[in-house]
Amino acid sequence: MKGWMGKSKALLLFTMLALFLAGCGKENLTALEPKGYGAEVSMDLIVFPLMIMIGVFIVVMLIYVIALVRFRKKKGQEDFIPKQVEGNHKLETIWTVIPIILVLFIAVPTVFATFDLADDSQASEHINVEVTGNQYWWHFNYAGEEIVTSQDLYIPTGERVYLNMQSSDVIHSFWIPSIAGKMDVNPENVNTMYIEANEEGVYWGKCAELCGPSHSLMDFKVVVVSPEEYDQWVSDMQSVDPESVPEDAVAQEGQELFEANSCVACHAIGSSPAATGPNLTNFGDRSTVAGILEPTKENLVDWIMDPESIKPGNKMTGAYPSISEEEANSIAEYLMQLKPSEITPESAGN
Amino acid sequence: MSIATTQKRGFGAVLWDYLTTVDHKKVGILYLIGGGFFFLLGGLEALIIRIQLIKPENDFISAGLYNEMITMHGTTMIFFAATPILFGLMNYIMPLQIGARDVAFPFLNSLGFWLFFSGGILLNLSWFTGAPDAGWTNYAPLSLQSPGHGIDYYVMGLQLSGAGTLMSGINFLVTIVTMRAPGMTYMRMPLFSWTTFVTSILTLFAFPALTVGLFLMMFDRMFGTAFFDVALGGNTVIWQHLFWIFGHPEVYILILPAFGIFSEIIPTFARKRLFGYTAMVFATFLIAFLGFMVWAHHMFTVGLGPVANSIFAVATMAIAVPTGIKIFNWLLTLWGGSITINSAMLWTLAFIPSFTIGGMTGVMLGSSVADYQYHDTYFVVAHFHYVIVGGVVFAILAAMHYWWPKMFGRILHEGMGKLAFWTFFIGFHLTFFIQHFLGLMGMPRRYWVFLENQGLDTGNLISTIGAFFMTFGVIVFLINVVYTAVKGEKAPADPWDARTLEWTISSPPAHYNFKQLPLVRGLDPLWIEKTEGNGKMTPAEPLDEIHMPNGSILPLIMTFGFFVASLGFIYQSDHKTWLLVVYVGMAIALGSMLIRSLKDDHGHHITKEELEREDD
Amino acid sequence: MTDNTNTSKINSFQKEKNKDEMRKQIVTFALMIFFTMIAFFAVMMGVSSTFVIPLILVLALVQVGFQFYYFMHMKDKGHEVPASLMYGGIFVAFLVILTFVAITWW
Amino acid sequence: MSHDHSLNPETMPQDPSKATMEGKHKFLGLWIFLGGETVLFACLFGTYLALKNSTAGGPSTQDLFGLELVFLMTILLLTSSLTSVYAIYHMKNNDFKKMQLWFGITALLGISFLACEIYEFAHYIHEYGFTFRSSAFGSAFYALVGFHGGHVVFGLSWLISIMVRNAKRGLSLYNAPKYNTFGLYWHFIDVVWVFIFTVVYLMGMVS
Ligand code: HEA
Ligand code: HEA
Ligand SMILES: [Cu+2]
Repeated sequence: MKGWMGKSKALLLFTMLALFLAGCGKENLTALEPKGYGAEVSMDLIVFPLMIMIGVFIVVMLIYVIALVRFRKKKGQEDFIPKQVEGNHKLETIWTVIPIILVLFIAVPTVFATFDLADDSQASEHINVEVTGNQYWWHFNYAGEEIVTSQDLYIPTGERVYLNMQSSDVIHSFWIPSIAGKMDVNPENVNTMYIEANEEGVYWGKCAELCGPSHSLMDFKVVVVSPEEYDQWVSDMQSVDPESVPEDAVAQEGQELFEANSCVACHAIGSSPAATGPNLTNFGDRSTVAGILEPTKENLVDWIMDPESIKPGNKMTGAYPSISEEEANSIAEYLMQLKPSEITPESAGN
Repeated sequence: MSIATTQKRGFGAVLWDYLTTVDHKKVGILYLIGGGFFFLLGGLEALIIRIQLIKPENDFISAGLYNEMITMHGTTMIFFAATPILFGLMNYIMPLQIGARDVAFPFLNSLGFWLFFSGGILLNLSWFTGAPDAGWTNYAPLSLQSPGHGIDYYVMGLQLSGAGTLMSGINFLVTIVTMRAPGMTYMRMPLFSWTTFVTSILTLFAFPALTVGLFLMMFDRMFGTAFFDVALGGNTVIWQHLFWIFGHPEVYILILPAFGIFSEIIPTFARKRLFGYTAMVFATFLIAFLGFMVWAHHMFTVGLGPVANSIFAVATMAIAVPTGIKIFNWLLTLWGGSITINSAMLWTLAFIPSFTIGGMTGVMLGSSVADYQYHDTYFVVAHFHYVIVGGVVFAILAAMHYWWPKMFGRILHEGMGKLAFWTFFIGFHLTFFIQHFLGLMGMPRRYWVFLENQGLDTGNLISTIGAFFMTFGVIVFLINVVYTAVKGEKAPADPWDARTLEWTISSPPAHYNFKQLPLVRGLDPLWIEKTEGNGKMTPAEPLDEIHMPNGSILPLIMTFGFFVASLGFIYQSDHKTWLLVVYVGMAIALGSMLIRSLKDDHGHHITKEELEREDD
Repeated sequence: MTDNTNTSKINSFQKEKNKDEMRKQIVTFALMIFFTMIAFFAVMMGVSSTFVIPLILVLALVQVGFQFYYFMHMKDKGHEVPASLMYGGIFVAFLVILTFVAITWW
Repeated sequence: MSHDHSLNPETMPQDPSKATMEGKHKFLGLWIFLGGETVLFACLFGTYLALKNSTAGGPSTQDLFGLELVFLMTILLLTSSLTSVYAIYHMKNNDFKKMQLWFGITALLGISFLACEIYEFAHYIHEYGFTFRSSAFGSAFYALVGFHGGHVVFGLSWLISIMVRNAKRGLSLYNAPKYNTFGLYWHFIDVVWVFIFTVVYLMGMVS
C-alpha cells in the first residue's frame, strides 16, 4: 500500500506538470497563457511559488515514504519498543528556518507586484473607462470620449486602460483571466484597476462575485485591436447618429416598435451615459446576444420574447408589455443592423 | 455492569436519558449524531452540485436552486457538520484525557448542544419556504436583496448555534484550567486536549464577530436599519470584515482539533512518543495567534489598497511556518517507530500529503497578486476542500476508527474500514485535484452552469465522477457502523496499546469516568505505567463518594423557547402578529432560565458502597 | 444565623486586609472620577482636537486599567488565566478597531 | 449535614465566593466570557467608527449630543461600580445585610442610569426624528449604545433576581459565588461605558 501511495503522488505531480507545460483551457479564457500585463505579473507569482511548493512537497514525500517503508512493524518483532525520542533541536531549527526563508522568497516579489498593479498615478495620461456592473451585464463609458458600450469593451494593444468601476446594485467582480486578475465592483466606492493587452483578439470576461441567479451568465468580451483600429473605432462610434432611420422596411418597423414599447426607456442608442439597461449603439457588432448567446437574429428574438428562460432573474423580464414573435422579429432586425463600425469582434479575430 | 442495564432499558427511557443528559460523554455522542446527520445532508447537497456540473449548460436544477444548494452545502458543512462533530469528540475525549470526571459546566454543555442542533434544524426548515442563496459568506447587499425568508433563516440559525458553540468553548476552557487530574500539568496534557484548549480560545474570540455581523444583518433585513444600505450611508464591506474576522479563525477552529487527533493517533500506532511535543504546543498557539491577523486574504480583490493587501499577504504566508513544524514533527514521529497500519492510521497517513497540498495552495493564494487570478475560482474551491476534506474530514474519520471502541465498546470492522478509505481517498483526489486547473482555466466558483466550448467539460466530468466515489466510501462507512453495532467485536479498555488516560478506563467508561482520580507522572501517563509500572494508574485519592451533577430537561426547553422566538423574528416582518410568537418563545426561554436560577441544584452523590459494588 | 456575631469572629487579620483593600479602592474610584472630569472638561473647553482626542483616549485607558486591576482584581494572584484571556481579547479588539478605522474606507 | 454550604464563623473561608469548585468555575467562566465580550464590543465600536460620519443628511453627533446628561450617566455608573465593590467587601466580611444593602444601592444607580438613557433616546427620536433607520450613523449609534444598555438591563435583572432569591437565606458557599460573578460583570459594563462616553460622546463633540 505504501508504495502505491507514493507512486500515485508522483503520478499526480507528473500529470500536473504535463498539463501545466502543455498549457490548458481555451486560449482566450485561461489564465495560464497570459496575454496582458496583469495576467503576466500574476502568472509569475503563480509559477514561482508553485516551483517552491513542488520542491517542499518532494522533501515531505521523501521523508514520508522512507519512514513508511523502513519503519513498518516487522513480523516477529511485535513487542519491539522503539526509542522514545523527545525531539531534536537541530532538526527543529532547520525546519523552522528554511520555511521562513522560502516564505520570504515568495513574500518580497508579492509585495512589489501588489504595489505595481495598484499604481494609478498615471491614470490621467491614459484611456479611462467607467465600468458599471449591473445584474447581469456590464456597462462601459469611455470618459471624455462620448462613447458608451455595453458587454463588449474595446481597447487598443500596448496601452494601459484604466477602469474605474462601480456597481449599481450588488457586488460584482470584473475578470478577464488572460489579460488581468480580477477586481471587485462595489456599490459604495469606485475601484480602479488597469489592464494592458499585448495581443489582438477577443477575450472572455467573467463576473467572479456571486451576484444572483444568473451570476454564471454575466459574461462579457474584451475586444483588443491595434491602436490604429482603435482610433478608427472611436471615430466611428463618435459619429453615430442615434436618430438615423434604417433603410430596410422591417427594420424601420422595428425601430418604431422599439420606441413604442418603451424599450428606449432603458436602452440608449448613442452616447447617453444612462445605464438602466445595456446600451445598444453597436448592437449589430456585438460578439454575443445577452453576453452568452451566439450573435444571431434567432437568438435575439428568443431573448426578447422570453429573457427569463435565458437569464433567470434578469431585470428586463416584465419591464415591457408582452410582444408577438413578429414584433420581436422586427425589433431584432432593427437592432442587428446597428453596425456603426468596421472594427468588430470578428475583425479582431474571434 | 452499567452498560448492561442501559441496554435493558426501554427506548423511551433511553430517549429521556439523552434528552435530559448533562453527562459530557452523552452530550458528545449527541453532537456526533447531530453533526453526522448534517454531514450526510451537506454531502447530499454536494452531490447535487456535482450532478448539476457534470456537463456544460446542464439543467438538472434551476439557477435559483443551485445558489441555495451551494449556500446550504457550505453553511451546513462548516457550521453544522464539521464544527459540531469536532466539538462532540472534544466533549467526549478531552475530560477523559485530562483525568476529569466531568466538565466544568455540565448544564451549559447540554444547552450548547441543543442550541447548535436547533440552529441546524431551523436553517434546514428553510428548504420548505426557500433556502438562503447568497453563498455561505452571505455578502451584503446580495443578501439584503434576496427575496423570501431564506437569509433570515440563515441569520437566526447561525445565531442560535453560534451561541451554543461559544458556550461550549468557555466550558472547555474552564474545564481544562481547573479540572486536570493530580499531576496533569499543562505540559503533560495530550495534544488533543491542547488543541481543544486553543480551539476554544479561537472560538471565544472569533464567534463574537459573527454574532455582531449577524445582528447587523438581522436588523437590516428585519427592522430596516442601514448598516449595509449604501443609499443611507451604509457600507457593505463591514459585513465582509466581520464575516472574515470570524471566518478565518473558524477554519483553524476546524483544523486544530484535527491536528490534535493526528497527534494522538500517530504516536499510538508508531509506538513512539510524539516528536517535539513542546514545539507542537507552541506551533498550535502560533497558528491561533497568526490566524487572527490574516482575514483580509479573503478580500484581496475588494480594493483595500496595496498596503493592506501586502500586510495581509505576508501574515498569511507566515502560517506556513508553524504548520510546517507540525508536519515535520509528525514525520519524525513516524521515523524510527514501529508502525501499524489500520483504518485509523490509513486516514492519518493519507492526511499528510493531502493536507500538505491544500496548505501549499493556501500559501499560493496568500500571494495577493496571484490571488487576483485565483480568487473566487475553482482553484479556491480546490484549496479549501483539500484542507477541509483532506484535513478535517480525514481527521474525523480517523478519530471515529480510533475512539469508536472507547465510545461504543466495539471495534469498527477493518475490512470495511479499508474499503471506505480507499474509495473515498481516490474519489477525493479525483474530485478536487482537477479543480485547481478548472479555476485557472477560467471557471469561477458559484457558477450554476459553465458554457460549452470553454474547455471545461472534461475536468468537470472527472470531478463529478470523483464525488460518486466519495459517496460510495461514505455509504460503506455507514454500513460499517450498523454492522459493528450489531456484530462488532467487543473492545477491551485499551485495544490499541495506547498512551493516554482515556485508555485506562473501561470501554465505554462509567458515567463518573474515574472511580479514583489517577496520579499522572508524566506525558503519556498510561505508557509510562506500562513501561515503568504495573500497567495501571496509581490512584491519587482514596476511594470515596463522587459528586455528580443532576440531569435536566431545562436546556431542551430553553432551546425550544429560543427556537420558537427565532421563528417569530423571521416572520414578524410579514405580519406583526408574529411578534406574539416571539414573546411566547422568549417567555419559555426566560422562564426556564428563571427556574434554573431559582431552583437550587446541588447535584447528587454516588456513595462509596455503590462504587465498590460496581467493582466487577 | 445572626450576622453581627459572625462578623466579630472573623479573623481580624483578614478583616484588616479587606479594609486596607477597600481603602485602595476608594482612592481608585476618586481618581477615576477625577479623570472623567478632566476628560469632560477638556472637551467642553473646546481644547484643540489634535490634543484632546489623544488625551481623552489615554484617560479612558487608564481608567479602564484601574477597573481591571483594582475593581476586578486582575492584579491579584490566581488571575493569570483571566488576565491572559483578557489580553487576547484586547489584542483581537485592537486589530478589529484598527481595521475599521483604517481600511474600511478608501 | 455534610452538604450544607451555609456559613458560620468556624467554616468561614477567606473568600467564600471562591471556596467551592463551582464558585471557581463560575468566576473563571465569566472572566473568559468577558474576554469574548471584548471582541463583541470591539466589533460594534469598529462599526460605529466606520459609520459615524454617514449621516445621510440627518443629524450628526454634534447636532445631537449634550454632555451634561452623559456626565451624569457616567457618574451614576461609575459610582455603582464602587458600591458593588463595597458590597463584595461586606461579603468577604460575612456581613450579609450590608452586602444586600450596597447591592441594593448598586441596583438603584443602575436603574437611574437606564432611565437617563431611555430619556436620551426618546429625546433624539422626538426632537430630531433620529432613529435607527435614519442613517447608517443612526443604526450604528443605537446598536452600540443600545447593546450596552441591553447589558445593563440584563445585569440589573440578574442582580435583582439573586437578591430576591437569597434575601432570606443569608450568605452561603452556594450563593456567594453568584454575587461575586455578578460584581465582575457589572464592572465590565462600566469599562465599556468608559469607552462609550469617550469614543462616542466626547469624541463626537470634538471635531
Ligand atoms: C480547515 C480549513 C482551512 C485551512 C487549514 C486553511 C489553511 C490556509 N489557507 Fe485557506 N481557506 C479555507 C479553509 C482553510 N484554509 C476556506 C474554507 C476558504 C474559502 C472560503 C470561501 O471563500 O468560501 C479558504 C480560502 C483561503 C484564501 C482566500 C482565497 C480567495 O478567496 O481568494 C487564502 C488566501 O490566502 C487561504 C490561505 C490559506 C493558508 C495560507 C493556509 C495555511 O494555514 C496553510 C498552511 C499549511 C502548509 C503551508 C502546508 C504544510 C507546511 C509545510 C510542509 C512547510 C513548508 C511550506 C512552505 C515553506 C510553503 N485560504
Ligand atoms: C466541512 C466543509 C465541507 C465539506 C466536507 C465539503 C465536501 C464536499 N464538497 Fe464542498 N464546500 C464547502 C465546504 C465543504 N464541502 C464550502 C464552505 C463551500 C463554499 C460554498 C459557497 O460557495 O458558499 C463548498 C462548495 C463546494 C463546491 C463549489 C460550488 C460552487 O462554487 O458552485 C463544490 C463543487 O464541486 C463542492 C463539492 C463538495 C463535495 C463533492 C464534497 C464531498 O466531500 C462530500 C462527500 C460526502 C458525501 C458525498 C455524502 C454522501 C452520503 C450520502 C449521499 C447519503 C445521504 C443519505 C442520507 C441523507 C440519509 N463543494
Ligand atoms: Cu482564510
